[in-house]
Amino acid sequence: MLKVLFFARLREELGIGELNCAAEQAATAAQLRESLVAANGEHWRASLFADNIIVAVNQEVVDWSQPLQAGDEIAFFPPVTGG
Amino acid sequence: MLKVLFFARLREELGIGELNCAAEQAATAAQLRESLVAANGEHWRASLFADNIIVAVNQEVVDWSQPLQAGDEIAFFPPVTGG
Amino acid sequence: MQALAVAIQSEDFSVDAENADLLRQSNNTGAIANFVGIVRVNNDRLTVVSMQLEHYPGMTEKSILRVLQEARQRWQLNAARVVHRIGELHPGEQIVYVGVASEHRHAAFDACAYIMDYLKLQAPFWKKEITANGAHWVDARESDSIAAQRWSKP
Amino acid sequence: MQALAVAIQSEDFSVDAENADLLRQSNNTGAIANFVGIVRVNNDRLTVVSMQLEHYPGMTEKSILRVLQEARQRWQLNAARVVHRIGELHPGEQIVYVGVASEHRHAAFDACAYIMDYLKLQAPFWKKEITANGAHWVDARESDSIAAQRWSKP
Repeated sequence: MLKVLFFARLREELGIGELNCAAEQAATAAQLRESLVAANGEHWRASLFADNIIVAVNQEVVDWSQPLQAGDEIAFFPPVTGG
Repeated sequence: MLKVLFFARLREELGIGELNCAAEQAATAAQLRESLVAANGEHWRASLFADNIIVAVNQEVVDWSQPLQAGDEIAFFPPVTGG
Repeated sequence: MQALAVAIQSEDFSVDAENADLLRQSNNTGAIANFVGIVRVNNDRLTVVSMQLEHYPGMTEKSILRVLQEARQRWQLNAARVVHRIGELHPGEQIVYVGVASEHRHAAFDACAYIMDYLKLQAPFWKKEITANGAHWVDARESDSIAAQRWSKP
Repeated sequence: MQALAVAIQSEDFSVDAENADLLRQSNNTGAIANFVGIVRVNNDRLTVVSMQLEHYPGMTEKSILRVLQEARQRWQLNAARVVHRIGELHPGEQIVYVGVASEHRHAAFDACAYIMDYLKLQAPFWKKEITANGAHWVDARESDSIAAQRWSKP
Protein backbone atom coordinates (compact mmCIF):
# COMPACT_ATOMS: atom_id res chain seq x y z
CA MET A 1 0.00 0.00 0.00
CA LEU A 2 0.91 3.65 -0.51
CA LYS A 3 -0.33 6.31 1.90
CA VAL A 4 -1.35 9.44 -0.05
CA LEU A 5 -1.88 12.86 1.57
CA PHE A 6 -3.30 16.13 0.23
CA PHE A 7 -2.89 19.52 1.90
CA ALA A 8 -4.46 22.98 1.84
CA ARG A 9 -6.18 23.95 -1.42
CA LEU A 10 -5.74 20.43 -2.83
CA ARG A 11 -7.35 18.82 0.21
CA GLU A 12 -10.31 21.19 -0.09
CA GLU A 13 -10.71 20.80 -3.87
CA LEU A 14 -10.50 17.01 -3.76
CA GLY A 15 -12.63 16.78 -0.63
CA ILE A 16 -10.19 14.32 0.95
CA GLY A 17 -7.01 14.62 3.02
CA GLU A 18 -5.72 11.04 2.95
CA LEU A 19 -6.24 7.82 1.01
CA ASN A 20 -4.47 4.51 0.49
CA CYS A 21 -3.81 2.90 -2.84
CA ALA A 22 -2.10 -0.24 -4.06
CA ALA A 23 1.63 0.12 -4.61
CA GLU A 24 1.43 -1.72 -7.96
CA GLN A 25 -0.59 1.12 -9.45
CA ALA A 26 2.37 3.48 -9.55
CA ALA A 27 6.09 2.92 -10.03
CA THR A 28 6.85 6.66 -9.78
CA ALA A 29 5.30 9.83 -8.30
CA ALA A 30 4.25 10.89 -11.82
CA GLN A 31 2.49 7.56 -12.42
CA LEU A 32 0.73 7.83 -9.06
CA ARG A 33 -0.62 11.24 -10.04
CA GLU A 34 -1.96 9.83 -13.34
CA SER A 35 -3.50 6.81 -11.64
CA LEU A 36 -5.22 9.03 -9.06
CA VAL A 37 -6.86 11.00 -11.87
CA ALA A 38 -7.79 7.74 -13.67
CA ALA A 39 -9.31 6.28 -10.49
CA ASN A 40 -11.15 9.39 -9.27
CA GLY A 41 -12.32 11.18 -12.39
CA GLU A 42 -11.10 13.98 -14.65
CA HIS A 43 -12.06 16.69 -12.15
CA TRP A 44 -8.99 15.58 -10.15
CA ARG A 45 -6.75 16.54 -13.08
CA ALA A 46 -7.28 20.30 -12.69
CA SER A 47 -6.20 20.09 -9.06
CA LEU A 48 -3.33 17.59 -9.21
CA PHE A 49 -1.88 19.05 -12.41
CA ALA A 50 -2.21 22.71 -11.39
CA ASP A 51 0.92 24.85 -11.76
CA ASN A 52 3.64 24.33 -9.19
CA ILE A 53 2.09 21.36 -7.41
CA ILE A 54 4.77 19.84 -5.17
CA VAL A 55 5.20 16.15 -4.35
CA ALA A 56 6.96 14.78 -1.26
CA VAL A 57 7.85 11.13 -0.66
CA ASN A 58 8.44 10.09 2.93
CA GLN A 59 8.40 13.76 3.91
CA GLU A 60 11.07 14.86 1.45
CA VAL A 61 10.29 17.00 -1.60
CA VAL A 62 11.21 14.98 -4.72
CA ASP A 63 11.07 15.07 -8.53
CA TRP A 64 8.11 13.48 -10.31
CA SER A 65 10.41 10.69 -11.49
CA GLN A 66 10.92 9.52 -7.88
CA PRO A 67 10.41 5.71 -7.68
CA LEU A 68 7.82 4.53 -5.16
CA GLN A 69 7.64 1.42 -3.06
CA ALA A 70 5.15 -0.20 -0.76
CA GLY A 71 4.86 1.64 2.56
CA ASP A 72 5.80 5.04 1.14
CA GLU A 73 3.99 8.18 2.30
CA ILE A 74 3.33 10.46 -0.69
CA ALA A 75 2.03 14.00 -0.22
CA PHE A 76 0.73 16.43 -2.85
CA PHE A 77 0.50 20.11 -1.99
CA PRO A 78 0.45 23.62 -3.48
CA PRO A 79 3.31 26.14 -3.04
CA VAL A 80 3.90 26.88 0.63
CA THR A 81 2.99 30.16 2.34
CA GLY A 82 4.33 29.96 5.90
CA GLY A 83 6.25 32.33 8.08
CA MET B 1 32.93 79.58 29.45
CA LEU B 2 33.40 76.14 27.89
CA LYS B 3 31.99 73.05 29.60
CA VAL B 4 34.46 70.15 29.30
CA LEU B 5 33.51 66.51 29.94
CA PHE B 6 35.61 63.33 30.22
CA PHE B 7 34.24 59.80 30.03
CA ALA B 8 35.24 56.25 30.91
CA ARG B 9 38.99 55.60 31.04
CA LEU B 10 39.77 59.30 30.58
CA ARG B 11 37.54 60.30 33.49
CA GLU B 12 39.25 57.74 35.71
CA GLU B 13 42.80 58.62 34.60
CA LEU B 14 42.29 62.37 35.00
CA GLY B 15 40.30 61.95 38.20
CA ILE B 16 37.64 64.37 36.99
CA GLY B 17 34.47 64.10 34.90
CA GLU B 18 33.69 67.73 34.25
CA LEU B 19 35.37 71.15 34.39
CA ASN B 20 34.81 74.63 33.05
CA CYS B 21 37.39 76.77 31.33
CA ALA B 22 37.50 80.21 29.76
CA ALA B 23 36.49 80.26 26.11
CA GLU B 24 39.41 82.55 25.21
CA GLN B 25 41.86 79.76 26.05
CA ALA B 26 40.96 77.72 22.98
CA ALA B 27 39.79 78.68 19.51
CA THR B 28 39.60 75.02 18.38
CA ALA B 29 39.19 71.56 19.91
CA ALA B 30 42.92 70.91 19.30
CA GLN B 31 43.87 74.10 21.13
CA LEU B 32 41.60 73.20 24.02
CA ARG B 33 43.35 69.85 24.37
CA GLU B 34 46.76 71.59 24.45
CA SER B 35 45.60 74.18 26.95
CA LEU B 36 44.17 71.44 29.23
CA VAL B 37 47.60 69.77 29.30
CA ALA B 38 49.29 73.14 29.89
CA ALA B 39 46.92 73.98 32.75
CA ASN B 40 46.86 70.57 34.46
CA GLY B 41 50.33 69.16 33.99
CA GLU B 42 52.12 66.82 31.63
CA HIS B 43 50.49 63.69 33.11
CA TRP B 44 47.32 64.79 31.28
CA ARG B 45 49.13 64.47 27.96
CA ALA B 46 49.33 60.68 28.05
CA SER B 47 45.58 60.46 28.54
CA LEU B 48 44.30 63.21 26.24
CA PHE B 49 46.75 62.37 23.45
CA ALA B 50 46.27 58.59 23.64
CA ASP B 51 45.50 56.82 20.35
CA ASN B 52 42.01 57.24 18.98
CA ILE B 53 40.77 59.76 21.53
CA ILE B 54 37.49 61.21 20.24
CA VAL B 55 36.24 64.75 20.70
CA ALA B 56 32.59 65.84 20.53
CA VAL B 57 31.33 69.42 20.51
CA ASN B 58 27.74 70.00 21.55
CA GLN B 59 27.20 66.22 21.47
CA GLU B 60 28.44 65.76 17.89
CA VAL B 61 31.72 64.00 17.07
CA VAL B 62 33.97 66.52 15.28
CA ASP B 63 37.48 66.97 13.87
CA TRP B 64 40.18 68.50 16.05
CA SER B 65 40.04 71.63 13.90
CA GLN B 66 36.46 72.32 15.06
CA PRO B 67 36.14 76.00 16.14
CA LEU B 68 34.84 76.56 19.66
CA GLN B 69 32.73 79.33 21.11
CA ALA B 70 31.50 80.35 24.54
CA GLY B 71 28.77 78.05 25.83
CA ASP B 72 30.01 74.98 23.93
CA GLU B 73 30.00 71.55 25.60
CA ILE B 74 33.18 69.68 24.66
CA ALA B 75 33.60 65.97 25.51
CA PHE B 76 36.76 63.85 25.31
CA PHE B 77 36.41 60.08 25.32
CA PRO B 78 38.09 56.83 24.28
CA PRO B 79 36.72 54.57 21.49
CA VAL B 80 33.21 53.36 22.32
CA THR B 81 32.35 49.80 23.36
CA GLY B 82 28.56 49.61 23.58
CA GLY B 83 25.98 47.10 22.38
CA MET C 1 15.71 20.73 26.05
CA GLN C 2 17.94 20.72 23.02
CA ALA C 3 20.21 23.41 21.59
CA LEU C 4 18.16 23.09 18.37
CA ALA C 5 14.40 22.94 18.86
CA VAL C 6 11.22 23.22 16.79
CA ALA C 7 7.66 23.59 18.10
CA ILE C 8 4.49 23.70 16.01
CA GLN C 9 1.61 24.81 18.22
CA SER C 10 -1.70 26.62 18.25
CA GLU C 11 -0.89 28.51 21.48
CA ASP C 12 0.80 31.89 21.48
CA PHE C 13 4.45 32.15 22.56
CA SER C 14 6.56 34.55 24.64
CA VAL C 15 9.76 35.86 23.06
CA ASP C 16 11.21 36.38 26.56
CA ALA C 17 10.49 32.76 27.53
CA GLU C 18 11.87 31.36 24.27
CA ASN C 19 15.00 33.51 24.54
CA ALA C 20 15.49 32.33 28.14
CA ASP C 21 15.38 28.74 26.82
CA LEU C 22 17.99 29.65 24.19
CA LEU C 23 20.27 30.99 26.92
CA ARG C 24 19.79 27.88 29.09
CA GLN C 25 20.95 25.83 26.08
CA SER C 26 24.11 27.77 25.42
CA ASN C 27 27.35 28.93 26.96
CA ASN C 28 28.87 32.35 26.48
CA THR C 29 26.12 33.73 24.28
CA GLY C 30 26.59 37.44 23.56
CA ALA C 31 23.98 37.91 20.85
CA ILE C 32 20.43 36.78 20.21
CA ALA C 33 18.78 37.59 16.88
CA ASN C 34 15.00 37.16 16.77
CA PHE C 35 12.36 37.31 14.12
CA VAL C 36 8.70 37.56 15.06
CA GLY C 37 6.08 37.28 12.31
CA ILE C 38 2.78 39.09 12.85
CA VAL C 39 -0.59 38.59 11.08
CA ARG C 40 -1.05 41.72 8.97
CA VAL C 41 -4.31 43.63 8.98
CA ASN C 42 -4.36 44.25 5.25
CA ASN C 43 -3.35 42.12 2.35
CA ASP C 44 -3.95 43.31 -1.21
CA ARG C 45 -6.11 46.10 0.25
CA LEU C 46 -8.56 43.62 1.78
CA THR C 47 -9.06 43.69 5.52
CA VAL C 48 -8.15 40.33 7.00
CA VAL C 49 -10.65 39.05 9.57
CA SER C 50 -8.68 35.95 10.43
CA MET C 51 -6.12 33.52 9.11
CA GLN C 52 -6.13 29.74 9.10
CA LEU C 53 -2.70 28.07 9.19
CA GLU C 54 -2.21 24.45 8.14
CA HIS C 55 0.95 22.34 8.18
CA TYR C 56 2.18 18.85 7.27
CA PRO C 57 2.58 17.13 10.66
CA GLY C 58 5.90 15.35 10.81
CA MET C 59 7.48 16.78 7.68
CA THR C 60 7.21 20.37 8.90
CA GLU C 61 9.02 19.70 12.19
CA LYS C 62 11.62 17.43 10.59
CA SER C 63 12.46 19.79 7.75
CA ILE C 64 12.79 22.84 10.02
CA LEU C 65 15.07 20.92 12.38
CA ARG C 66 17.25 20.01 9.41
CA VAL C 67 17.50 23.68 8.43
CA LEU C 68 18.57 24.55 11.99
CA GLN C 69 21.27 21.89 11.69
CA GLU C 70 22.40 23.35 8.35
CA ALA C 71 22.52 26.82 9.91
CA ARG C 72 24.66 25.52 12.77
CA GLN C 73 27.10 24.00 10.29
CA ARG C 74 27.28 27.23 8.37
CA TRP C 75 27.61 29.72 11.24
CA GLN C 76 29.06 29.60 14.77
CA LEU C 77 25.82 29.18 16.71
CA ASN C 78 25.19 28.24 20.31
CA ALA C 79 21.49 27.47 20.01
CA ALA C 80 18.54 28.04 17.68
CA ARG C 81 14.81 27.51 17.97
CA VAL C 82 11.65 27.99 15.95
CA VAL C 83 8.06 28.23 17.17
CA HIS C 84 5.42 28.31 14.43
CA ARG C 85 1.74 28.62 15.21
CA ILE C 86 -1.04 26.83 13.34
CA GLY C 87 -4.84 27.07 13.41
CA GLU C 88 -6.87 30.25 13.59
CA LEU C 89 -5.00 33.55 14.05
CA HIS C 90 -6.12 37.16 13.99
CA PRO C 91 -4.49 40.39 12.75
CA GLY C 92 -1.84 41.62 15.16
CA GLU C 93 -1.20 38.15 16.59
CA GLN C 94 2.23 36.51 16.56
CA ILE C 95 2.66 33.72 13.95
CA VAL C 96 6.28 32.68 14.13
CA TYR C 97 9.31 33.02 16.39
CA VAL C 98 12.91 32.43 15.31
CA GLY C 99 15.68 32.75 17.89
CA VAL C 100 19.39 32.30 17.26
CA ALA C 101 22.04 32.57 19.97
CA SER C 102 25.70 33.10 19.14
CA GLU C 103 28.80 34.65 20.64
CA HIS C 104 28.73 37.40 18.03
CA ARG C 105 25.97 39.29 16.28
CA HIS C 106 26.74 38.78 12.60
CA ALA C 107 26.37 34.99 12.81
CA ALA C 108 23.11 35.38 14.75
CA PHE C 109 21.63 37.86 12.25
CA ASP C 110 22.62 35.86 9.18
CA ALA C 111 21.40 32.53 10.54
CA CYS C 112 18.09 34.09 11.62
CA ALA C 113 17.48 35.51 8.13
CA TYR C 114 18.46 32.17 6.56
CA ILE C 115 16.00 30.25 8.75
CA MET C 116 13.21 32.75 7.99
CA ASP C 117 13.80 32.38 4.25
CA TYR C 118 13.34 28.66 4.65
CA LEU C 119 10.16 29.11 6.70
CA LYS C 120 8.68 31.52 4.16
CA LEU C 121 9.71 29.72 1.00
CA GLN C 122 10.01 26.01 1.65
CA ALA C 123 8.57 24.83 4.97
CA PRO C 124 5.21 23.08 4.47
CA PHE C 125 2.75 25.63 5.87
CA TRP C 126 -0.29 27.05 4.10
CA LYS C 127 -2.26 30.17 4.96
CA LYS C 128 -5.91 30.77 4.25
CA GLU C 129 -7.17 34.31 4.72
CA ILE C 130 -10.70 35.05 5.78
CA THR C 131 -11.69 38.56 4.61
CA ALA C 132 -15.00 40.42 4.37
CA ASN C 133 -15.12 39.19 0.75
CA GLY C 134 -14.73 35.52 1.68
CA ALA C 135 -11.99 33.00 2.30
CA HIS C 136 -9.06 32.29 -0.02
CA TRP C 137 -5.74 30.48 0.11
CA VAL C 138 -2.82 32.89 0.08
CA ASP C 139 -0.73 32.76 -3.10
CA ALA C 140 2.98 32.15 -2.83
CA ARG C 141 4.79 35.36 -3.77
CA GLU C 142 8.45 34.49 -3.83
CA SER C 143 10.18 31.67 -5.63
CA ASP C 144 12.47 29.12 -4.12
CA SER C 145 15.11 30.11 -6.60
CA ILE C 146 15.38 33.57 -5.05
CA ALA C 147 16.09 32.05 -1.65
CA ALA C 148 18.47 29.52 -3.12
CA GLN C 149 20.42 32.28 -4.88
CA ARG C 150 20.66 34.37 -1.75
CA TRP C 151 22.20 31.57 0.27
CA SER C 152 24.15 29.71 -2.42
CA LYS C 153 27.61 28.81 -1.26
CA PRO C 154 30.48 30.75 -2.86
CA MET D 1 4.81 56.85 22.74
CA GLN D 2 6.60 57.54 19.49
CA ALA D 3 7.19 55.31 16.47
CA LEU D 4 10.92 55.89 17.08
CA ALA D 5 12.01 55.62 20.70
CA VAL D 6 15.23 55.34 22.71
CA ALA D 7 15.55 54.45 26.38
CA ILE D 8 18.77 54.34 28.42
CA GLN D 9 18.05 52.68 31.75
CA SER D 10 19.57 50.57 34.49
CA GLU D 11 16.48 48.33 34.78
CA ASP D 12 16.10 45.14 32.75
CA PHE D 13 13.64 45.07 29.84
CA SER D 14 11.10 42.61 28.43
CA VAL D 15 11.33 41.85 24.71
CA ASP D 16 7.62 40.97 24.71
CA ALA D 17 6.68 44.32 26.27
CA GLU D 18 8.94 46.30 23.93
CA ASN D 19 7.61 44.45 20.88
CA ALA D 20 4.03 45.13 22.04
CA ASP D 21 4.91 48.85 22.14
CA LEU D 22 6.31 48.59 18.60
CA LEU D 23 3.03 47.08 17.41
CA ARG D 24 0.97 49.78 19.15
CA GLN D 25 3.02 52.35 17.21
CA SER D 26 2.49 50.82 13.79
CA ASN D 27 -0.14 49.74 11.30
CA ASN D 28 -0.01 46.59 9.25
CA THR D 29 3.25 45.30 10.66
CA GLY D 30 4.05 41.79 9.42
CA ALA D 31 7.63 41.47 10.64
CA ILE D 32 9.59 42.35 13.76
CA ALA D 33 13.36 41.89 13.81
CA ASN D 34 14.98 41.96 17.24
CA PHE D 35 18.47 41.95 18.57
CA VAL D 36 19.18 41.23 22.23
CA GLY D 37 22.72 41.65 23.53
CA ILE D 38 23.78 39.49 26.46
CA VAL D 39 26.72 39.91 28.87
CA ARG D 40 29.10 37.08 28.00
CA VAL D 41 30.63 34.90 30.68
CA ASN D 42 34.09 34.85 29.14
CA ASN D 43 36.08 37.46 27.35
CA ASP D 44 39.65 36.75 26.31
CA ARG D 45 39.47 33.57 28.44
CA LEU D 46 38.88 35.56 31.63
CA THR D 47 35.71 34.88 33.56
CA VAL D 48 33.70 38.06 33.85
CA VAL D 49 32.28 38.72 37.31
CA SER D 50 30.40 41.83 36.32
CA MET D 51 30.32 44.66 33.82
CA GLN D 52 29.97 48.40 34.37
CA LEU D 53 28.33 50.35 31.54
CA GLU D 54 28.74 54.11 31.22
CA HIS D 55 27.19 56.49 28.68
CA TYR D 56 27.19 60.18 27.73
CA PRO D 57 23.80 61.41 28.94
CA GLY D 58 22.11 63.44 26.24
CA MET D 59 24.44 62.63 23.36
CA THR D 60 23.77 58.91 23.58
CA GLU D 61 19.98 59.26 23.36
CA LYS D 62 20.14 61.97 20.69
CA SER D 63 22.59 60.12 18.46
CA ILE D 64 20.68 56.83 18.62
CA LEU D 65 17.41 58.60 17.77
CA ARG D 66 19.13 60.12 14.75
CA VAL D 67 20.25 56.68 13.61
CA LEU D 68 16.66 55.40 13.93
CA GLN D 69 15.57 58.32 11.74
CA GLU D 70 18.25 57.46 9.19
CA ALA D 71 17.11 53.84 9.19
CA ARG D 72 13.52 54.91 8.59
CA GLN D 73 14.59 56.99 5.60
CA ARG D 74 16.55 54.09 4.21
CA TRP D 75 14.06 51.27 4.69
CA GLN D 76 10.26 51.02 4.82
CA LEU D 77 9.82 50.85 8.59
CA ASN D 78 6.71 51.20 10.72
CA ALA D 79 8.46 51.66 14.07
CA ALA D 80 11.85 51.14 15.72
CA ARG D 81 13.08 51.29 19.31
CA VAL D 82 16.26 50.80 21.29
CA VAL D 83 16.65 50.06 24.99
CA HIS D 84 20.24 50.11 26.26
CA ARG D 85 21.08 49.36 29.87
CA ILE D 86 23.75 51.13 31.90
CA GLY D 87 25.28 50.52 35.33
CA GLU D 88 26.26 47.16 36.78
CA LEU D 89 25.37 44.04 34.78
CA HIS D 90 26.24 40.38 35.27
CA PRO D 91 26.99 37.53 32.84
CA GLY D 92 23.82 36.23 31.19
CA GLU D 93 21.95 39.50 31.70
CA GLN D 94 20.41 41.44 28.82
CA ILE D 95 22.33 44.61 27.81
CA VAL D 96 20.57 45.94 24.73
CA TYR D 97 17.29 45.56 22.85
CA VAL D 98 16.72 46.63 19.26
CA GLY D 99 13.26 46.20 17.73
CA VAL D 100 12.27 47.10 14.18
CA ALA D 101 8.73 46.69 12.82
CA SER D 102 8.02 46.62 9.10
CA GLU D 103 5.52 45.16 6.67
CA HIS D 104 8.18 42.82 5.30
CA ARG D 105 11.06 40.96 6.82
CA HIS D 106 14.05 42.05 4.72
CA ALA D 107 13.65 45.73 5.69
CA ALA D 108 13.27 44.76 9.35
CA PHE D 109 16.39 42.54 9.35
CA ASP D 110 18.57 45.04 7.50
CA ALA D 111 17.54 48.01 9.64
CA CYS D 112 18.07 46.00 12.84
CA ALA D 113 21.62 45.05 11.79
CA TYR D 114 22.32 48.66 10.75
CA ILE D 115 21.18 50.01 14.14
CA MET D 116 23.26 47.38 15.99
CA ASP D 117 26.36 48.34 14.02
CA TYR D 118 25.86 51.92 15.15
CA LEU D 119 25.35 50.88 18.78
CA LYS D 120 28.49 48.72 18.74
CA LEU D 121 30.75 51.04 16.79
CA GLN D 122 29.70 54.64 17.33
CA ALA D 123 27.18 55.19 20.13
CA PRO D 124 28.86 56.68 23.22
CA PHE D 125 28.85 53.74 25.65
CA TRP D 126 31.84 52.30 27.48
CA LYS D 127 32.16 48.92 29.15
CA LYS D 128 34.36 48.08 32.10
CA GLU D 129 34.81 44.41 32.92
CA ILE D 130 35.38 43.19 36.43
CA THR D 131 37.16 39.82 36.34
CA ALA D 132 38.90 37.70 38.95
CA ASN D 133 42.14 39.42 37.80
CA GLY D 134 40.77 42.93 38.37
CA ALA D 135 38.85 45.60 36.48
CA HIS D 136 39.67 46.90 33.02
CA TRP D 137 38.03 48.98 30.32
CA VAL D 138 37.05 46.89 27.32
CA ASP D 139 39.05 47.67 24.18
CA ALA D 140 37.22 48.58 21.00
CA ARG D 141 37.63 45.74 18.52
CA GLU D 142 36.07 46.94 15.31
CA SER D 143 36.74 50.14 13.45
CA ASP D 144 34.19 52.68 12.34
CA SER D 145 35.44 52.33 8.82
CA ILE D 146 34.25 48.71 8.67
CA ALA D 147 30.74 49.79 9.62
CA ALA D 148 30.80 52.69 7.21
CA GLN D 149 31.83 50.41 4.36
CA ARG D 150 29.10 47.90 5.09
CA TRP D 151 26.36 50.50 4.89
CA SER D 152 27.82 52.91 2.35
CA LYS D 153 25.26 53.93 -0.23
CA PRO D 154 25.69 52.49 -3.72
